[in-house]
Amino acid sequence: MSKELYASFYETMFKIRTFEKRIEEFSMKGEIPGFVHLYIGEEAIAAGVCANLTKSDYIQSTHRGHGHTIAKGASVDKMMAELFGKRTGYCKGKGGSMHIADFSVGMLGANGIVGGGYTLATGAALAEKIKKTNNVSVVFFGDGASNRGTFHEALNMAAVWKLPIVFVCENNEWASTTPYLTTTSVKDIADRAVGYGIPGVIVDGNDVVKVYEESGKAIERARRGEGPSIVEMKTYRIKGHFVGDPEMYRTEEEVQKRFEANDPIKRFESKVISEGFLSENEIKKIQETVINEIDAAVQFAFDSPFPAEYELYEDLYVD
Amino acid sequence: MSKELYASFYETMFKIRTFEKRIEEFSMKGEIPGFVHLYIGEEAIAAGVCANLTKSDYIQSTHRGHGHTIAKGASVDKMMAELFGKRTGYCKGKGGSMHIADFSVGMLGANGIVGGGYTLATGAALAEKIKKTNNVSVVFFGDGASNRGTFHEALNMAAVWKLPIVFVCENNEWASTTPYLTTTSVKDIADRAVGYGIPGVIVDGNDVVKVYEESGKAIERARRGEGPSIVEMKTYRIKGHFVGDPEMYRTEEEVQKRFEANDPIKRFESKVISEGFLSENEIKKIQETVINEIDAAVQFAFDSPFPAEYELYEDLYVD
Amino acid sequence: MRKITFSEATLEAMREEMRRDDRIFIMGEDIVRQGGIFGQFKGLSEEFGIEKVLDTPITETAIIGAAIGASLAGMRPVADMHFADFMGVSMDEIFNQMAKIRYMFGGQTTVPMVIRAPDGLIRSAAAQHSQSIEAWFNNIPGIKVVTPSNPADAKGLLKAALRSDDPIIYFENKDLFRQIGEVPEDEEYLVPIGKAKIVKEGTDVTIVSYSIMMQKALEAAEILEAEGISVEVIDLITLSPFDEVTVIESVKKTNRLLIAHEAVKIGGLGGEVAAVVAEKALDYLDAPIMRVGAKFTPVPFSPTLEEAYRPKTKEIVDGIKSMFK
Amino acid sequence: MRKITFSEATLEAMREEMRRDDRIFIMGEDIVRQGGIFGQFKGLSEEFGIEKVLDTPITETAIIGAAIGASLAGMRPVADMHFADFMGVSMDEIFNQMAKIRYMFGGQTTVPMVIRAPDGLIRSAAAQHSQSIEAWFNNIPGIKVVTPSNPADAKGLLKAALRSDDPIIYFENKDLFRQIGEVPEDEEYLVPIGKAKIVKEGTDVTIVSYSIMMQKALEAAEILEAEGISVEVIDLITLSPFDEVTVIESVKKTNRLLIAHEAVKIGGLGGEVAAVVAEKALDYLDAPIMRVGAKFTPVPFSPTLEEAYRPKTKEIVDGIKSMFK
Ligand SMILES: Cc1ncc(C[n+]2csc(CCOP(=O)(O)OP(=O)(O)O)c2C)c(N)n1
Ligand SMILES: Cc1ncc(C[n+]2csc(CCOP(=O)(O)OP(=O)(O)O)c2C)c(N)n1
Ligand SMILES: [Mg+2]
Ligand SMILES: [Mg+2]
Repeated sequence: MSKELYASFYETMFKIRTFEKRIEEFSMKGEIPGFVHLYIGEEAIAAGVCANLTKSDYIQSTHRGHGHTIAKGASVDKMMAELFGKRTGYCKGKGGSMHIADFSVGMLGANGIVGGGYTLATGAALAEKIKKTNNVSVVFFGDGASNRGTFHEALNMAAVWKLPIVFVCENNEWASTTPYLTTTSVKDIADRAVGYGIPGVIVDGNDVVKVYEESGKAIERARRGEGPSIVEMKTYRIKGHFVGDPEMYRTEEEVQKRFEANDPIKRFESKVISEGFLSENEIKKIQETVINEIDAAVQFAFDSPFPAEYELYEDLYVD
Repeated sequence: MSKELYASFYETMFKIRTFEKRIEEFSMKGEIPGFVHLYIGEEAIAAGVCANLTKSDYIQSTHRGHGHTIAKGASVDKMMAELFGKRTGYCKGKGGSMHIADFSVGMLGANGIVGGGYTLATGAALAEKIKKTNNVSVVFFGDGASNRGTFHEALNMAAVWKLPIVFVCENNEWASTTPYLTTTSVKDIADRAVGYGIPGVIVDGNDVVKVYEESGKAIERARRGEGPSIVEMKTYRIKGHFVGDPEMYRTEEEVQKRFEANDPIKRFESKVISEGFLSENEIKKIQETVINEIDAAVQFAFDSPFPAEYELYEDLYVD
Repeated sequence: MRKITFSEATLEAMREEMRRDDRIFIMGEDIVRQGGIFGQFKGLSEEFGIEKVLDTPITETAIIGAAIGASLAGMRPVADMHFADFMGVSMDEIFNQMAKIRYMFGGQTTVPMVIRAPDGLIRSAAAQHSQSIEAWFNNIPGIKVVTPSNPADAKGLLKAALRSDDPIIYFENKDLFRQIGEVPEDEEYLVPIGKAKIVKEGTDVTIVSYSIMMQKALEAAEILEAEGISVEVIDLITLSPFDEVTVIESVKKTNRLLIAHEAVKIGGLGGEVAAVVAEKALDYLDAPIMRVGAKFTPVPFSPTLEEAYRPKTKEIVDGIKSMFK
Repeated sequence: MRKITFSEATLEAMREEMRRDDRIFIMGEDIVRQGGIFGQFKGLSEEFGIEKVLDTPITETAIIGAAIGASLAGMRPVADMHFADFMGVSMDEIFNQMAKIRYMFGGQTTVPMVIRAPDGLIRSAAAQHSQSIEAWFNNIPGIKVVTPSNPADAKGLLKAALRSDDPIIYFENKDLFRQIGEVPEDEEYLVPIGKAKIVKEGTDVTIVSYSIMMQKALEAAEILEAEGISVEVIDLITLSPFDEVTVIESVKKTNRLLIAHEAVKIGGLGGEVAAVVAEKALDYLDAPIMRVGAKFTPVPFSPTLEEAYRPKTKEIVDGIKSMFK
């Protein structure tokens, strides 16, 4: 692996973290409206997976979609503006956090419907197969989402038609207030691959290099026309389910213990430094650039106008 | 196994076969209205499975439900009347073939929605668990139905709550005009059990004794509170998908070959005779009794009146 | 009378009815540990145990399907939908099974269950978490649809639903959950299903409304009264099948009708109410029948757009004033 | 002009448009080997290959979801629902994704897809295979809903749908498939979406109808004309958003309105049409607005009950006659 790749992993993860921290702050203050779900602690997954993709590949995201959007290459300016509900945002203020999307980079949308993305991603993969390109489609989903019927329908369809798609599970052990094992009949969601005759692998989702490598194999397999895989990333949800969640179902202590031991960014930082890929100085520099970029995004969002009333009627029908 | 049990297997299978042949005849002539799906060739499954059940156990059936209904102990008079659309039928003529049901024997309904029964059966099992009875619930489903999202949702829920339910797949290799392997990502649907951490077994669905024994184990397991299983019955659809199906997708020859080699009734007949459980005379007698019963049912249906217009408004709301 | 929130009122209804009838149980997402997103299930799992208060997987299809199956097996389930927006996931179960089972099986069984469905706009929850979809169900025979507009009705109506033998959808507006009001302590306080309520009598115009929009209806009535227009306000309460008689009698008296709901105006329930009146009381009408509802777009996220989308008191007032020109 | 069946007309539309635009492909159950239950896809898999004509698993959710996804990736999918009754299975995809994607993503994309949904009563197919559910979609902004009433429109309207960049639901009545009629061979024969058609001019009363019910509307018109009542008959064609102007202009001329559809009357599309007229043309009305539709029950199986359920020509005739009393 190259130094550039490592630097880019770091940059992406740090950008997501920084973005999310600012979002948390503005959401807490009520300046960002609507429901906001943070990706803090899971950055390695989006960063690692998307590093295998080009702009002509697709991703389908979840309600927890900022990380995926950033990793796929979206502009943080337009993201930030969207989250503030401004007309300069990706969706002109019509979408917000749960409906962030950037079609220009193949990011087909966050989704407010848990499990809503599987079949859409499958359709995008089908389109590429019909068009005979070698683009792939990746769908992110949570442990909770793995129990939706759409999981089954999409996987069966993708497997039977050998579509170029990868199902990336972000198993963060929680579905809102519910520990996943109380509602999910298997410990490892990757086990479900057996039911579709496809590979299912388990990956340390807080190790960006492992994420990159293992999802990369599944993505390459899909590109070669060999069909779908499930790649299960083991991780942990550090923040409340949404900003403002009173988290009555677990202790702060428990969470902090998990985080300290396993913060994907800290882990990667020590690794790259100890292995000599990046110096502390280089890391600092990345950090500074990113912070400036996010600050500028915040400024852009602040400076942008809210949509006007007449805009309500735009973008409904084409014809 | 006792002689009585074997006699009852034979009687049930022969009753289903005889019933279905008469139905086919009347449906072809247009005297029975609506869509009719025949169970011919799959009799061993309903007969074998339901022999493990009492009237306080439940079954949920499919669009191909006559066999299940008979095996669960419904009256052929009321079934026949229902299929003819008469007011003396189980559903007062409101249901017909795809909505035949006999709640008095725990037969909770055929279902015109493929895969519509899984979650209902799961709910019935949940009710029994809450009530702390040891009743079980059995849901029949086809190979085609195994791809519906409801399969996944119900199995996950049943497994995680360890509900007293058995999922009986009738893999007859066809879903309407479509060979199941062209739309189903696994050869053995029982393999999908892995995804729910439950047992999945494969059974020769044309061998009524094997069906009885293997489904019996799963049913007893469920009764003991150990949770659900998938039991996959391998069989073959002998008749067209529905009465009147032009069957442009396969040859009559192919079908006849499969049937002759594997007619569950003929197979069982030779077995019981060669093993000395029943004499040819005893079999004849069973046949005569059944034929008389079905003839009487036809007469009952013929003699019964159609519902009157005012009955349209009955049975909608209770309050 | 003591005052409690709408959310507490529904909780009280659940608690009282679950104590009274041990066939009632409840299933939904995030109700055990969190007690529901709006606190509407708080403490139920402690009192009734997790056998009767079940946290389900994220599977709306199975939640509704299992509720139906359990009702066939003699229980009286309550299925929580989290957000009414998710009912599309279980639409097949709702309209092809729940609504039809009693009828298509010739009355062999009842399907006594309640679907609880929090609906409506709430703080920029956007396109998939803000909808009011009650109109669909008016075209589906076999279901009853009800919705309260205040804490007292929230309790009495939920209790009535829990005692009914028919399958019932109970829409509860998300923004109403925190509203406070007087609620009877009487355990036999029931709001009858199928009856509309004349909340305010008047002689010049009838406003038919329900759920949160009742507040704007009453607000508008007050403004209009100040200007000398006497307004009768009807809370529909049961949306399907709705109480035609009360509406028609009122219009025969006032000769004018406006229907207001938060749901999208076009294709909304207001159309059905208007059509019934235009068929059965046309001769009594002295002015066009008007409807106020949300604009014909998905629910937008941005606060400015959400506000533009939302139906307003002013539209009711202006609509009614135009009837007198 | 040569005569072909409604089913062949839709097949011709598919064939011509698939030849014209290679982004069009089709997915559904039992279309490859059987060519559709009503023969409406016969021969397409042979001509366009099974890459473009796909037999799906029994997964209506994935069929619609995949069609949406493919449309986002630049294709123009057609999703066949087998029976409109199964749309409940994919309702979430239809109303929370298909209808909203363009809007909630601020116009970043189009969702050019067509859902084909055979609906209506057919020979005792009973509760779950006979329904007409178009009314639901009128309350869902972001979808267009169309339905033809004859073979020529079946072709021209499907072609227009296939060329549209908006997501379209194309309801096609099951009993119409075998009907024969004149169909233009012109490949540019398109029936415009959004426009109603005055099929028969008249001066005394307007009947608004669509799909198979148009036949009864025209039958009723003939009977009434014989009795001296001049009837204008409008085929709505596009059900959502529907062509208000044509309807209102007609009512302003005839001063009377009856709406007829095979779907359940209560909560049906007729309510919306009636409400629009009662708001925008009340002063022109000389009689109550009447509606004819199916009875308020699930579809019963027995032929006698199905007949009782079905809306009839006589109801239209009697309804209109009562307007002149
Ligand atoms: C169909 C549907 N049901 C329920 C919800 C409410 N909901 C939003 S997020 C969530 C939990 C999702 O858990 P998981 O899939 O594990 O993702 P995570 O939040 O852990 O990233 C729930 C229940 C929803 N948005 N959509
Ligand atoms: C939800 C739904 N989709 C499609 C259909 C149409 N349909 C009826 S039976 C059938 C095939 C079922 O195949 P399978 O489950 O294998 O059962 P089998 O007919 O072989 O017994 C189909 C597609 C339906 N009734 N319901
Ligand atoms: Mg999770
Ligand atoms: Mg089959």
